[in-house]
Amino acid sequence: MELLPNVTMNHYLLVSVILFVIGVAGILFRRNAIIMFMCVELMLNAVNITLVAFSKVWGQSDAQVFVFFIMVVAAAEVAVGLAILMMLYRNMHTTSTDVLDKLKW
Amino acid sequence: MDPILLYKIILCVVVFAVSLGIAAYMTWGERKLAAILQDRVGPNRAGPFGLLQPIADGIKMFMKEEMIPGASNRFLFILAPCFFMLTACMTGVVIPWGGGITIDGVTYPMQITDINIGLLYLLGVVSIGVYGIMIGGWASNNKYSLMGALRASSQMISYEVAMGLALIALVMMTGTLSLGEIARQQDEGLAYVVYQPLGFLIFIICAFAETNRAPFDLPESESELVGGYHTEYSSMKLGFFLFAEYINMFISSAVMATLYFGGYNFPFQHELGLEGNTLSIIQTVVLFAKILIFIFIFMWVRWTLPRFRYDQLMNLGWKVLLPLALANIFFTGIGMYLFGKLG
Amino acid sequence: MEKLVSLIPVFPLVGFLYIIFLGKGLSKNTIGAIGSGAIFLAFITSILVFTTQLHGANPTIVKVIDWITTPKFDIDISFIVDPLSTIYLLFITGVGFLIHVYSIGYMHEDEGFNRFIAYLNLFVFFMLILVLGDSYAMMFVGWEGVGVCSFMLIGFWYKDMANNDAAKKAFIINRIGDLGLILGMCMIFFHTGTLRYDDLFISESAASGLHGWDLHLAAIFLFIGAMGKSAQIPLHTWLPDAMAGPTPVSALIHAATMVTAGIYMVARSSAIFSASDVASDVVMWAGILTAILGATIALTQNDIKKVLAYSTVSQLGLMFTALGMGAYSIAVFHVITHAFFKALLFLGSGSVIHAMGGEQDIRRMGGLKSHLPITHITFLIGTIAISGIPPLAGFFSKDQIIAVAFEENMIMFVLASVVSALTAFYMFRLYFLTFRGSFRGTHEQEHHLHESPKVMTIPLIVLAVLSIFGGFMGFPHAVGHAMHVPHWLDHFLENTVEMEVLDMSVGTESILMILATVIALISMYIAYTKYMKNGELALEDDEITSSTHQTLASKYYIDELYEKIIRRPVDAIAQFARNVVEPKIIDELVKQVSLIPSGLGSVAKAAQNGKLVMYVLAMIAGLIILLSTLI
Amino acid sequence: MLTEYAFWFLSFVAIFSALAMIFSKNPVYSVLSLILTFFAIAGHYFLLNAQFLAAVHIIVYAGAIMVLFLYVIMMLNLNRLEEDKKSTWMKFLSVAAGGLLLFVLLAVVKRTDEITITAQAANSDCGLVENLGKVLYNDYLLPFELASILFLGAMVGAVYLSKKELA
Repeated sequence: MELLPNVTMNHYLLVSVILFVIGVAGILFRRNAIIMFMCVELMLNAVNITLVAFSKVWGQSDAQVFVFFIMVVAAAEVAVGLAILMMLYRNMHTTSTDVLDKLKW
Repeated sequence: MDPILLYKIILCVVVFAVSLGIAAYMTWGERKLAAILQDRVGPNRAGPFGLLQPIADGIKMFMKEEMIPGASNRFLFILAPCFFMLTACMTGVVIPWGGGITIDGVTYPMQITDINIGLLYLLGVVSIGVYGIMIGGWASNNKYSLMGALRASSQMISYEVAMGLALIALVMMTGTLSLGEIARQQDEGLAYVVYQPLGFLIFIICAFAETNRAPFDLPESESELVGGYHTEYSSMKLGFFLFAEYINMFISSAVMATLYFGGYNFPFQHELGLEGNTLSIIQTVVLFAKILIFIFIFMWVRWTLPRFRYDQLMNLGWKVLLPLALANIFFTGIGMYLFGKLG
Repeated sequence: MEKLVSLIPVFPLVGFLYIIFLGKGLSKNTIGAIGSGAIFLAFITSILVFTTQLHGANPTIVKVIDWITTPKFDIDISFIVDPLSTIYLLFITGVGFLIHVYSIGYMHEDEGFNRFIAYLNLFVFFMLILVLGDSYAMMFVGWEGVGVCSFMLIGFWYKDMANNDAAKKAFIINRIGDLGLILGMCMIFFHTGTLRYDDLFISESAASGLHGWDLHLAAIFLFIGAMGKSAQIPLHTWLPDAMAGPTPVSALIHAATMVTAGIYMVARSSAIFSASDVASDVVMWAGILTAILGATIALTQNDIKKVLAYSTVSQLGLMFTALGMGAYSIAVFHVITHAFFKALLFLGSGSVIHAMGGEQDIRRMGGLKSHLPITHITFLIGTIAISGIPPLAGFFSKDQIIAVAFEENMIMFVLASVVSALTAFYMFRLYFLTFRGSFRGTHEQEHHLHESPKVMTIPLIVLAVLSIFGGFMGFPHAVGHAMHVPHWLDHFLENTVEMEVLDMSVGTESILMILATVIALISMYIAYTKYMKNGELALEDDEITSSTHQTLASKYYIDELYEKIIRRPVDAIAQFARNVVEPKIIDELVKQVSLIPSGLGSVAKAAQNGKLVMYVLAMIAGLIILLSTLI
Repeated sequence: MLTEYAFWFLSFVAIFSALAMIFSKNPVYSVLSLILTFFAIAGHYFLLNAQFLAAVHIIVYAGAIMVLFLYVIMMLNLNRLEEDKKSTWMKFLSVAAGGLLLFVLLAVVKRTDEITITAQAANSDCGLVENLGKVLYNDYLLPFELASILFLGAMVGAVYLSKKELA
């Protein structure tokens, strides 16, 4: 299971897990929608690392295709998400999720 | 030491040095050309024909007082020009500067690295080049600078799309992303500009926009934004910004020459009876001649055409070049379906 | 050629869809042309299909697509082509076409013209499905379809509440009949495992699963269905009310085609009915009672369409009498001739109403002969035909029913003769009061009187010709045998329906024929003396003194009876349900139940506090739980 | 050897700059840190022989997505974000949740030691453009087309959302 000399699959999983948890922690600690958004991107990328590593393990391209699609979705998400944030800021003059809770129930 | 590694290091240094040298003398060329177009004399004091002028300018830049605005973000303020310069210099590594050089019976390609995703590398480096401008403009804490930075970022992102799509049509024909391979293909066949005239047109327009040259120099338009993103810069940091722009111009000329005009190849090169290193050296000279022609076009356009308005710029990018590039892909596909793959 | 049959229903369906969905901007003439053109194409196709059956019965099943497929049984959408269905095809599309053409003129000023033509097309479509379907299931589709169309057309002028009531009445009474039909179908299916005619009747094996009281019950249930559709006692009350619809509807649906669906069904099931003597007796008695009831009520009616409606009830009764006596082909014969002259009479009455500006009361008419010459002639032909005066169509079919009755059952013979006499009387009463004498309407109406346009009179003429010569398709057996004129219809149908072979000498039959003619002529003469010579008029409602007359004029108080014994109790139950069950029990229950989700919701609502962090925490908690199963 | 060091270096950069991203008060620093993380991740891709993906990663994430973030932050001028005070209870809960998740994930990763994946006959070329393209356009053609439709929808949505008249 060595992907590189002295580097195993688990090493990559470890890096990925740490990055993922950092992303989760960012979402929990920060209130700013933009930063939270970036944390989501980080989490997606953490997953991407594992996918690419698995692709290497199995010697197949399919996982990389998945990464490709994740990127597509992320890009689309950012385009729409940032547009929404811009509108929110224009109307509410804030991007803090503590204030943006009008749509509950 | 591994001779290949040694060779690569030497080549790196040479390419870097040549890029800087050419960029330096481009400033001289630009002034001279502007003078000619405006019926002036241009620089003529430092050395014959003012040839020493770039050196004098360099010395002046280093000697000037370095000013950093108090309200700026110091770290980013310094980081920005360095980053911009770095990205400008990084692009040179994938360009094939000539045929192989044979030393001690071993042939070395005149290309720092021929990675198989060379074109994507180019696009990637170009796309991160915008950070230098954005960070610099924002860190200055000056509204003109910020305005220039925002203009630069949206302009570069917009034109990158059309540029990438123009390249896709080319890639469809070449079947490879390696610039070395593309240059070699044009040795065997015609230059790709013959098959991709529209793609080339789109590419050169986008190249103008990506290098922030007139008529797309809105990020730094003096008459509107004082100096754009580098309003607050002085001394060599300003020099870096200006210098990087010339390097960018040089590299994009090289890319255009390589992708569309046969790279280092020239017509009837194999009929001359030249061999080995002689041929390679002539090829390199030919490539530089092509690059100089493009640089001349860059300058010619700058001193001829007025600047676009911002909405015109965006309309051109999204409503003209993007559909044209898409149509180009479509027709290229049809052409390839009808006449088969080239090369 | 038989394959063409699947095209026949398509024409009216396409016509219907086209008019409903694309007919908005088209002119009325175009709509009319599309509507009647569709039927005409169906008629042409029907003739082509009919020719395949001319030389010996040649039943064919044409499968279109699967409908219901189960491991146990399949029902296809497929059509049966045999003499019975093709002869129905002919007069449905033929008479239907004429009535469509007539409608173009009759309904021309109506704002719902498009809707009317579209409904007529849809009706023809369903009628064709009913007749062509190769199983009871398919027939049921058509059966319900024509019911719906009948409902829509009776209530066509829906702005008038009375019309809506009549439509509802027709629909509801038909539902009662349909229930009988469904039960009958269920019984058949339960005992034989199939609803397909060819399994049931042609191969015989399946039908043998049905015997004894099962058979009787199944047949009686089927007959209840027929009662509803064909307006037999006690489900006849809807038909006279259905005259609320436009007159072409009365002609097409409530005289010529839909009401004969019951006859079709019984004739189609002739194997079942002839095997069940009980059911046959029920059919016979119900038929003759209906015939007498209808004929007697018709004597006193003053609405031109009501007279014809009760006449239809009475004629249908006669047909069922024939069916009950096992004379299936003769019943079908009478259906056909009846379709001709009853359609003619209705269309003629429509022409009269059209001329009178909507007036339907014969006491306000009279002397229309000179104003409406074509209508008058054709109406007179229809009257003679229905009265059974030779050599017009009605004589042959009715005479054969009476002849069969003479063979089978003397009571039936007497009663049928009475009906025949009454028929001649009330029809001539109608004729004299309407067309002879002097005009009794208002001056304005007299000024307005005019012959109908050609588009209406031509169908009248065609139908009149058919009424004159239509009878020759079934020339009396014995006399025909002697004169070498074959009974074509019997011959045609002999392999399809059970046959009653009349064993009668030429003499007997001739005497019966003469007797019937004489009875009709006497009735006619009585009517003549009463209404022409003596110039008697029908009594106004408040002048009626005789209790018999009153009873007849009030239709034996049957509607009132139903009102008392059925509607009142049902109303009372409904009131109880509305006032007690609904608010006190059901509403309360629902309210109580609704408290549960709203209570749960108020708990869950707290979780939706709008704080993103809480949501993320919940998500992570779920993730942790999910992942901990992997450890 | 070199690749091993490269792995450790890149991992360190990625994690360090990710932490910097969530802890820096200035959102511009956050963005720049995240860009650094992405570069490190792209480096990982290079190490894993997925050059195409690495290049696309740079172009898409660094070249487009993060530029948009930076653009928005600059345009809205969010130099200092107002972070409201959170209750200690909430902080504790967040830390607990994050820590627990890390713990669980690490435990799961630990478990994978026991699961032996027999490495396939290593096809180190699977990250090349040609092979990736073959898989993408043969096996995943429909998702690919759907992704393009998704993009189009996102584009239209973004343009519509940022129209001035809506504000």
